Amino acid sequence: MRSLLLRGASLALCLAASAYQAAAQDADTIKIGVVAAESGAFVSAGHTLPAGVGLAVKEINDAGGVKVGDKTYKIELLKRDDRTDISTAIAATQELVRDDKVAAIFGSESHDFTLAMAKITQPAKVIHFAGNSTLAKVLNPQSVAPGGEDHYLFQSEPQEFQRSGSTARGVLSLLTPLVGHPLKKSVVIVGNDATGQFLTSYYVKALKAEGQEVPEVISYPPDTTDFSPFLTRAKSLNPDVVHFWYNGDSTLTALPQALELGVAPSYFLFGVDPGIWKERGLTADVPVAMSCVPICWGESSNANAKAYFTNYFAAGAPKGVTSSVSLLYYDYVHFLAEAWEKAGSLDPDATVAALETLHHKGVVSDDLSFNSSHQVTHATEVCAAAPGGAITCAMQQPPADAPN
Amino acid sequence: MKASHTMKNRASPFASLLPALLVIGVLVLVPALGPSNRTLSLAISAGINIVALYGLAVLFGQTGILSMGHAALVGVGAYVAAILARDAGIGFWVALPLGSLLAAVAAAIVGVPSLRVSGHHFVIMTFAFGQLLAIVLTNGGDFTGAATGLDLQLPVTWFGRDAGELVPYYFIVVAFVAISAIASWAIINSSYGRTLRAIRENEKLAASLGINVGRHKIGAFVVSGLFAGVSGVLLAYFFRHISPNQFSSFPSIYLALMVMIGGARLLLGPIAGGILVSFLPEMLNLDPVESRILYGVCLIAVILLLPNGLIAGLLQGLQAIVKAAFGSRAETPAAGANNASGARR
Amino acid sequence: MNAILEIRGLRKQFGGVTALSGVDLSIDEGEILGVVGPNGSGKTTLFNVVTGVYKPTAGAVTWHGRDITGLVAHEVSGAGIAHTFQQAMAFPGLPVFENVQIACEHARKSARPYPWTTPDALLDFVGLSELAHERAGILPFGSLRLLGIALALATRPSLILLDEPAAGLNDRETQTLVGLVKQFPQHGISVCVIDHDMKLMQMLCRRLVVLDFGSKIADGLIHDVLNDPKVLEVYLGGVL
Amino acid sequence: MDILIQQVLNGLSIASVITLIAVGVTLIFGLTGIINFAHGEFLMVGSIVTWIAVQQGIPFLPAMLIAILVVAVMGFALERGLFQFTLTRPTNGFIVSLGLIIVLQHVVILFFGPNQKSIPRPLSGVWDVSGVRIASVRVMVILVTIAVVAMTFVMITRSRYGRALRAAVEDRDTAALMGIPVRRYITGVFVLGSALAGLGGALLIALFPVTPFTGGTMVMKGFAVALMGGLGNLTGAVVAGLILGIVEGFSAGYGFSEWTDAYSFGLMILVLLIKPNGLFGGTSGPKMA
Repeated sequence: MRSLLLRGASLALCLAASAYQAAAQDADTIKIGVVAAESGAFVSAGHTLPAGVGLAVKEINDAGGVKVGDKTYKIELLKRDDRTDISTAIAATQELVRDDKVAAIFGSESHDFTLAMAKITQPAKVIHFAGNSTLAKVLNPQSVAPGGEDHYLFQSEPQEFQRSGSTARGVLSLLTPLVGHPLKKSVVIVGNDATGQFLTSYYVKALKAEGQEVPEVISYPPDTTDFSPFLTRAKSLNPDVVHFWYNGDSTLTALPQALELGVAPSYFLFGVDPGIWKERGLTADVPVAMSCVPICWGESSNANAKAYFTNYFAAGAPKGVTSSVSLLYYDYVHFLAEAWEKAGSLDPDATVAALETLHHKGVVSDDLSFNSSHQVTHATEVCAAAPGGAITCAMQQPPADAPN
Repeated sequence: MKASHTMKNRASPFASLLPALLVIGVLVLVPALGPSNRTLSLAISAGINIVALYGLAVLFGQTGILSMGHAALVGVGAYVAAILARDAGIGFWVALPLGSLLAAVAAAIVGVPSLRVSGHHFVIMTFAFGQLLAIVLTNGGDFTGAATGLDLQLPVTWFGRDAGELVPYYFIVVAFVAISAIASWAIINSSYGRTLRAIRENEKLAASLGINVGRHKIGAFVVSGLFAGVSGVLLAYFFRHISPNQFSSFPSIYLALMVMIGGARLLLGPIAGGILVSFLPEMLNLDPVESRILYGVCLIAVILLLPNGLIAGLLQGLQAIVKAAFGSRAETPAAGANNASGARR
Repeated sequence: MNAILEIRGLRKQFGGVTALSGVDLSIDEGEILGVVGPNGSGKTTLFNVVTGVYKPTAGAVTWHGRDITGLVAHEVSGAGIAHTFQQAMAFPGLPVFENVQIACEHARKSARPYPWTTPDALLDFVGLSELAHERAGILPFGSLRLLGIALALATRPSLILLDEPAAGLNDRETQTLVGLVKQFPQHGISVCVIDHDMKLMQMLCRRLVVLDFGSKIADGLIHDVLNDPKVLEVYLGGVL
Repeated sequence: MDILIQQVLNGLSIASVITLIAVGVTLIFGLTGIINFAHGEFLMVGSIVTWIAVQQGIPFLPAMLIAILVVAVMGFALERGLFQFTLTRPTNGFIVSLGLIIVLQHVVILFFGPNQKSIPRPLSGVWDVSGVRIASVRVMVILVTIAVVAMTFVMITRSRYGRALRAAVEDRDTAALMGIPVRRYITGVFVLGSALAGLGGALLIALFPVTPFTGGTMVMKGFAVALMGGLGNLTGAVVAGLILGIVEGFSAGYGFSEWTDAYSFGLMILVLLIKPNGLFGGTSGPKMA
């Protein structure tokens, strides 16, 4: 049973050989990299990044490539698996930035990996797109200004007050007619991790701005499976709406338990796609609202969403709760290509200037643009499933400015 | 098979230091061989782990106490470095001793229960300590940066010159690996080391010979904390962003895995374990999921083929491995196989 | 002869069971005292209380006039009272030389000159020099017993307690052991042998204490004690 | 008032899932001396097998039996193939189980994808007793757990096989001398523990959706309960499971919810400090050093 291969492998390792990296330099290709969890615990969120970016790169190359100045370049995509391990994410970023000399990096799916990666990409003037809402903690007009420490960093998710504002408005406007009476009291149930803490601080403000009374935010340990005690606690506050944030898997674990316990007359599931709702044949005897990051693949009022997701799933990506996260990266590959064409050069500073001024027609919205903190602004899609049936979706425009 | 000795017969103790210095000499040459930045970055991460592993080797290898909370001690070092940098502007070189000391204090606190609770019950208790620390950091509000964690802006300088880049930082880490190896060699060959081994081998007899077992156990934890604290500061200044889940249960379990697979009782064990677990995945570049499967299989293969760990396996020499029939393995009375002998087939 | 170790009214209870019910005992300097009694007589409990393994329920233990009642194991050793174990313990994974080296490194500072201060001297004394580099775990039983003696001596005691030292030894090994123990008093080490092997006691001890059901039933010269009717009754059929 | 009763019921339901895992762990860990950290992944495989069977249209009960069988056979193969070589050095068994965690998780991802899997609830009825909601599926889980634990308890303590087993744990050599086929018993208990994991997996996916990584987090609580109760001690596992379930239920329900896990880990440290060998005292398990 003992194969020599294994014994040879284990002995070879002991000599601690260092791997040589021969980077084939090719004249007319631009290299871009994507770092994401393709294995390990975050694979369910991570696999969507290479899938989304890969699709965009294929489309650009099939359409002949990117015309920059007088030359046309093909894009070469380098995929790196961070194995849900920060050391590997950092090593992959060093490799892409220093060995492969990529022009841009997309990733990663977890906020602390991204922040560590930014410490490598920014000094090296590598344009870095990431869909973590918590980037807002480091992005501000000063830090993204030329010479600032995050001049080349872009957050491909809307500013949290905008997303929360439009989501809160969308949820309440869709649920009220279905519930039949005005909704006055909301309870938020959220996973106690970085994203959960960050999002709820804005979402609660947004709910209050919509006139909701929010007696409590119940946060649970991220790997919880049995939600019944948290849900019973929520029930004791007899809310009109229970809002589940933010991890789709946890939310879909909690919902059946909430329905059993009869916690509230209506629910909102952040990060759950109607596609999953239908695929799993989920039903509820009360109205349930859903919103997707950034738009839904199962049911959408957005015209180009259907075409995108058909291609996306056709390319082999599994249908999952997080499939729509791919759009936080797909649109911005095209956006970047357009910026290169407008800037007429691959120079990082010229490209950033173009990115800061362009209004790109993407799948998520016809008018994608970055604000003065390098954060994108676009509407959010909220859907609602009436008891036992029809799902209606609507795009919600973000509020103009942050609630106090 | 003749038993291999961890200690050469009456040869001077330096004999056991030589191979470690040789390996560290090779590690110093690595940057000159023109490795890719990816390899260099992984080597730095491995080096940072190895420093912590030397602490765990003192605790588990010498004193026989396994801890599943060692990464939490590394976390204490890392957070001390980040908080000192943020609130007091204290830089890398001053943060090192402070981080190390505070991690040692935390280690002593984790060690106190070891006087009452032992074996697996204690392992699960250290696991619980690791989880508790992660929860405290997550709910620590602005002071600990809550779940988002802390950034670390201060540069690393070496006599005024920036040492934060990959190659200079690699040398700093290798220097600390060397210091750790020499320090733990000194411990192993000192009367302190012998006292720890006495406790590992037979606590009751050790006490009857005048050894204050309780005090020395806490001492072993403090020493392991010192190493872990240094590793934490090195980590914080390399990752530049730290968050609670980098120091909770699975990182601790992985540290235990590394020290065991390398060989916890041998000077080269931590280096071998750290390098193997970090670079084994690099050797398997198939599809990500398939390479993880092969990685798991390799871990199992290595520990089943080399039951005393990598280094002891190498020490026994290649022929021994080929010759030993797979089925009826001759009981190798090498260091460590002292518990109840398993039932024969 | 002045007593160096005095035990007054020593009681030890485990829940309802009384293992020792008020034992008085003293060991004089330079003496080899024997303590005998059938199994369950409280010998081992007495041994464990003096060596700091158990805390006594009542009574006092004084050592050179100092009250050492309730000291823990390593403090007792530090005070100068060493002991061997019934099941001949060693540090199995470590070489024999290192076993003794560890004990030497924890020897107490004693003003008096001491004959065995290095591992080599001790190994020569007990005759284990050529096994110095073997792992202690693979030593035959007899050698383990001798190693136990070497470890106890290494701590530079002035009193050594031997718990069934000859158990499991053949006659030749027992003779060797007796030869070693007889030399202890000349080096200022008093001895207390705890066993139920009367033959061994006759070879070693001048004075004998007999325990039965946790109390002392005889204490005197070995010749007188062996003819004491109470002792005979306890050892009815015992080989004299 | 109904909220309080509801929280007690919730605590019972959490307790039953944790106890089922803990019984498997305490059997294997306590009575065979094999440190199998991959017990959580055995559970996950049980869930996935149930999910596959239900996808093929097989009703829940037969699907559960298939899951028990498959995981039991897997346990047998892994014990024969891997764990038997680590009996003399249990810490190597720990490393083998770490390797197994990665292998089992990623084999499932390879064939069935990383996403969450769920099955329609086998029993969907929910009784409403004056405001207190009792889900029939949770009652089923509690009842099955009680039945299984009782059956295992009888087998371990009353039967000849059980007594011989506990002797084997105390001292393998002496047990072997007394003619107890120690080797076969260790395999037997490992397979029994695996079967329990298969059953636990089936019940788990009946309650909650499962991902390839659900096993990992569940098993740590199982280890905690097994050790709190006393290794190899079934009563201990049940009582400690109940305590942890109730504490978790009430801390989540009434305490500071974000500190829920802190309460259960804090409780465990406390119990072990007071009773170093667990509440009911068990074997000290395989030697670690």
